[in-house]
Amino acid sequence: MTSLIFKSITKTVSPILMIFSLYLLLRGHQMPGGGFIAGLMTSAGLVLIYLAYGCDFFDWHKRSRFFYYLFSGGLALSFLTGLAGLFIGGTFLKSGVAHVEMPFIHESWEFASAGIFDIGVYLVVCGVCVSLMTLLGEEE
Amino acid sequence: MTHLLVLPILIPLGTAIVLLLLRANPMGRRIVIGISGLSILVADIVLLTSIYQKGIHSYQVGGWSAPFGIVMVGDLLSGIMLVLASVISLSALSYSFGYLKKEAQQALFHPLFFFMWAGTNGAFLTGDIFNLFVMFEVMLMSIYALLVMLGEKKQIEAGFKLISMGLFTSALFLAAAGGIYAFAGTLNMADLALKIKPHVDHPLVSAIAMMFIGVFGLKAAMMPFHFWLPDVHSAAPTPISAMLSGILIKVGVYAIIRVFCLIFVDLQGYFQGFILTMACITMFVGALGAVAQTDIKRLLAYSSVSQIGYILMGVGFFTVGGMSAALFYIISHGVIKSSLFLAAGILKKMRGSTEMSDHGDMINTSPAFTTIFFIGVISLGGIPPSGGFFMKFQLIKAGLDGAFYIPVIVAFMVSLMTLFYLFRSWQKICLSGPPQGNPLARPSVKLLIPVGILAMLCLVLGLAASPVSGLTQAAAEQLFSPELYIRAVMGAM
Amino acid sequence: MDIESIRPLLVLLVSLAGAVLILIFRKDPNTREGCSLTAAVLKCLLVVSMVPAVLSGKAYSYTLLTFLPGVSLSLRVDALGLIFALTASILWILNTFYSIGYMRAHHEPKQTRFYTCFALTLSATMGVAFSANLVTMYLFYEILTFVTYPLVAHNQTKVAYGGANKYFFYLLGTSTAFLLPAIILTYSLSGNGDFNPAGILPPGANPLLLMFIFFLFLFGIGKAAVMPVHAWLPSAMVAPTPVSALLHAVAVVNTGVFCVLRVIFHVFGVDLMGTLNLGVFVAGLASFTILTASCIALTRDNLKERLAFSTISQLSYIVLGGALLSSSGMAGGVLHIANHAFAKITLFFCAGAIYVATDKTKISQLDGIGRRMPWTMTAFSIGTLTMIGVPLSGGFVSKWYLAMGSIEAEMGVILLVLFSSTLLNAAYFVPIIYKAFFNAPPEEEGSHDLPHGLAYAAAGDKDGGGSSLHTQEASYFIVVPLMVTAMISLILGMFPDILLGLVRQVTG
Amino acid sequence: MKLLLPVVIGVLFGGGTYLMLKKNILKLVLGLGLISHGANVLLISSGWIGAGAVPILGQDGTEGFVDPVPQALVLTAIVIGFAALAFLLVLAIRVYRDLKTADISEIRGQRG
Repeated sequence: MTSLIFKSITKTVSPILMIFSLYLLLRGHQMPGGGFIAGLMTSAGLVLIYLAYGCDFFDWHKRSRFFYYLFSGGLALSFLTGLAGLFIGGTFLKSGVAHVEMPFIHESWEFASAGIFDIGVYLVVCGVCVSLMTLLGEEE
Repeated sequence: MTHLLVLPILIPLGTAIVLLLLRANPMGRRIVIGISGLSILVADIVLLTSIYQKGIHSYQVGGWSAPFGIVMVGDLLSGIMLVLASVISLSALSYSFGYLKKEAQQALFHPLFFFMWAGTNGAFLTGDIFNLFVMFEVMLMSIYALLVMLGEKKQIEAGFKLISMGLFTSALFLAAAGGIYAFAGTLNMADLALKIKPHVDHPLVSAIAMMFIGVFGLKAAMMPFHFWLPDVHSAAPTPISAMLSGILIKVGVYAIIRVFCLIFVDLQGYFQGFILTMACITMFVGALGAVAQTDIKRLLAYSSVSQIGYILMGVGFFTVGGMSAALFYIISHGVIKSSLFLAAGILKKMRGSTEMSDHGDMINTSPAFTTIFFIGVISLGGIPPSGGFFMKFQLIKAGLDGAFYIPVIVAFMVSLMTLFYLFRSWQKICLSGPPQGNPLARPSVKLLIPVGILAMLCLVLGLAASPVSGLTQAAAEQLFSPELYIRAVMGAM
Repeated sequence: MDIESIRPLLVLLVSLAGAVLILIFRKDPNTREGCSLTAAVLKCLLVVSMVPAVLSGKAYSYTLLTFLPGVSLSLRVDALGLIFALTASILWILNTFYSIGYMRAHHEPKQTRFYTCFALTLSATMGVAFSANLVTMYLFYEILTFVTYPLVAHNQTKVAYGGANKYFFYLLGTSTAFLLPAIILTYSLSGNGDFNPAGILPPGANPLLLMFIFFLFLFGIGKAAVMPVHAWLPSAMVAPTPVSALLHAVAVVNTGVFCVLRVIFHVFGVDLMGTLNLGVFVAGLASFTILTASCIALTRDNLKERLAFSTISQLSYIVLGGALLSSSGMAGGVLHIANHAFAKITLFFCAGAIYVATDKTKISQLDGIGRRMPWTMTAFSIGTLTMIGVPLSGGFVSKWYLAMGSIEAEMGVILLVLFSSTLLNAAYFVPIIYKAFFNAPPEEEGSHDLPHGLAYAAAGDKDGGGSSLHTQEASYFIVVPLMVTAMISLILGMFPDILLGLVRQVTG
Repeated sequence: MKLLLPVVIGVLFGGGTYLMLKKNILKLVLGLGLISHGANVLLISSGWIGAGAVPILGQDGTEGFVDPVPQALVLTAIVIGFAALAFLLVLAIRVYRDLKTADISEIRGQRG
């Protein structure tokens, strides 16, 4: 698999995948997309790198703790967002929306607490996928 | 609007996340587990009393009103199951500190345990078919991980069996949910009850009901689907075995009760014969399997299959008395069986095996263990003054009152077999001469205390049968007037 | 008529507290046995203190707690229960003395467990005696099985466990498979289970169902050892003698027949029994048991086994008394509970004494034993007199009433059964006495001047009993109780009025 | 077009069952995967009303959209199925490594 072609393609494709995944994450509130799909997309990019360069490239084994906390932190973020609804005066998972006038571009952007929730999901998916990959790839 | 209803889900969920983050801090984890474990128990009890006093509670998650949003409903049945779950979970948790020696194991075990707890509580509280599916999966996913956590060969194999079974059930569940959504256009159980009522003669409705029996029967290990249970329950780490037999198979029974007392109320008579037949076969086959076992954990697992048959029998009577008896049975069996499993775990810790022939002479090694095990045995055997006597007494009486003579006769035959295999195992483990090999070490007090507390609870259930059966009676009456439930959910529209 | 009083509960608690104290003082045997005796005496006094009120037709009652609606743990002391309780509590004192002698002479291990279970057994027995409803009775009935199990398996050998397991599974199996359904059916039919002289089952119910319930009761109460379910009794003989005495005279079998009488008198009621014609069935079954068990007893050479079959046969007298459904017959049955208990405990005490002093268990070895152990064998003879039913002994009185009862009930055949069983009883007991007093001791034993057997030596050293070289009695702890029980047995025969007052309360 | 979804569902379930009956452990996993996808499609089909538009806010009217609920549900179901399948794969590899065989009948060696 680690042919030159594959490596070169990976070099080009994986950054695009990452950026696309961010796009998916941010548009997720109103349009198709969201944390889960974005997380999978990011993971797909990471898988490509993994397949092309092996796990030494990012030194994933040594960073397993990082991914563990990525996963736990994402979970905590989503949970806290849900919990916030409870304290703001609604119910659990109650979403809040704020419209903020952006400086310089003079547009009103919509920020929803669901977005933070999505970021949490994104982190969880990334963490899980990478952990899974290292776990499965360990044997070779 | 009270948030009490979501606390039994939120506290364990939050705890699990905190425990994940506290991986490197064992002391902190212990404190968190202690505090939140107790607070879940308190929340459950407060919720139960509140339901008892004020009637059915409902809660719209995210503020979307029923039938569009996710709705949580707490009636007496859910309340009882929640309290039972927290009692058993707390004992299993405290037991796990003595059972899992390595810190790394505990760091993995406890978050997963709380996830499982959250899933279980969620399944009891949800008022929506699809959410039930999600909560089931949260619970099952944690069980998968917990089951294979220690990495023993037996556990991996059992895990493979369980996950294959689980995936298949999920697909079936989804298909059933899809079917019912296509038919009624809603997944909210209260709404479904209203929408299905006029079309109860439609063949699709019975087909879907049958699918639900299959799905929940698989989870509850009802007869043709019992094959996975003995492997899984005997292979799991002991605190998880206790949870599995004590509370998690009852989630399946709970779902059957919920579905048939709410959505398919008018199909009760239609399915009664089927459920009763299956219940009889389940208890008989389970007991037959248990008689043949030489391994104490497998014996207890088969016994769980058989006891599920008893519970289903009580449900299958579809009378208030039968339902009340079944609920009482769920409670006492949960307490008894988890205490027995935890006791079996002590044996495993002592000699590294659960084969009965590897043990013996416990009466001289540890009279405390012998007594605790004995209490479990007489309770499950249905001998007074334990709670087990009253669970059988009420069940049989309900059967006789409803003139279901054949199930009652089967129940009696099976209860004789139950007594036989339980006492035989007790005698082999506690009374027979000392086993070959190393002299027995005394079981650690850390493990004995939670088991002892559960054993005491078995006796308390017998002496305090009156308030408990009053509660189950009230719960059963509530179940047989589904309009209360529907009003509590839909009234908030 | 009922007096709300905590006294019945106290009776139960005294022996329970005794058991706890015995456990606490397990390190100091003398204090431990002191606790046992104190509890026994206290309990006996408490039971006796209830006699006057019950004689005047009142009953003590106490409800401890309610399990389910209509199912409560409640105690009620009526005449029938009181007779049983009196017998058991008096015998406990004597049996405790005897156990002290026996257990110490034998250097038995695990004596604390023994005394604890003994005390618990008495609590359970009192519970059965004073139970006010079926569930309470069932509860204490099962507890009795559990707490006697360690006693029967006391030796902890394979044989002991074998016997104990048979004992256990018979009693537990019958009670779970038959007694429990009977009780639940009764509750299901009548809505409650409180004992009532008029019967609690509705007379209008399906007669076949009622008969079915009755037979469930009869065979479910395995402790009464009616013939198909008698096999546990001989196999429980593996236990030490004080335990056998407990099983046969104080607690277990008496509980069985007591429960049968309860069911006949207070669950079905005499009228319902009569309309269902159940009396005839039961009388037939009891007669069969009486004769068959006596015949089997003839063939046994082991003294304790012969006594065990004798018990089976004697118990059926009591069941027979209940089944006759006539007031004299019932009186005979109830009287025989006490008479049989005192006589049978004497016989078992004697068997134990012989074993302690000479290590002999077989009847064929008993030649001339009466000369070496005159007191013991005299008491033994008195015991057999009651078993046979010779006038002036207690057995005569109960047999007299039974005979009267069978005439009242117009069942003349029963008379024949009574006569032939008397002959059979004589046939298996008289040879023992003959051997003991009139046969010469075997040669080798006669030539020995020194005490025979280690057990005797131990007993002599430790307790200073049996000081004479010619008479080799066991220690005073053993001989005195057996003399006392023999005396009581005689007194009951000579002055039956002592119990008849209570018995009349039962039969109305 | 109306026939397409039932056919797809049928093929997925049928193929899944066929694979599950094979002895190879990996085929069992794949079969389970197919079946769970079949169930997902079944769920989707319960809300399918012909050629409806994407149910997204911002358009006018409420006519002509497909039912959004099954789509939300199926998303959840996919996530769950994904996780369970991943777990099963990990276990399958573990089983393979422990037993040195991919034959299912070898795993069932336990007393049943």
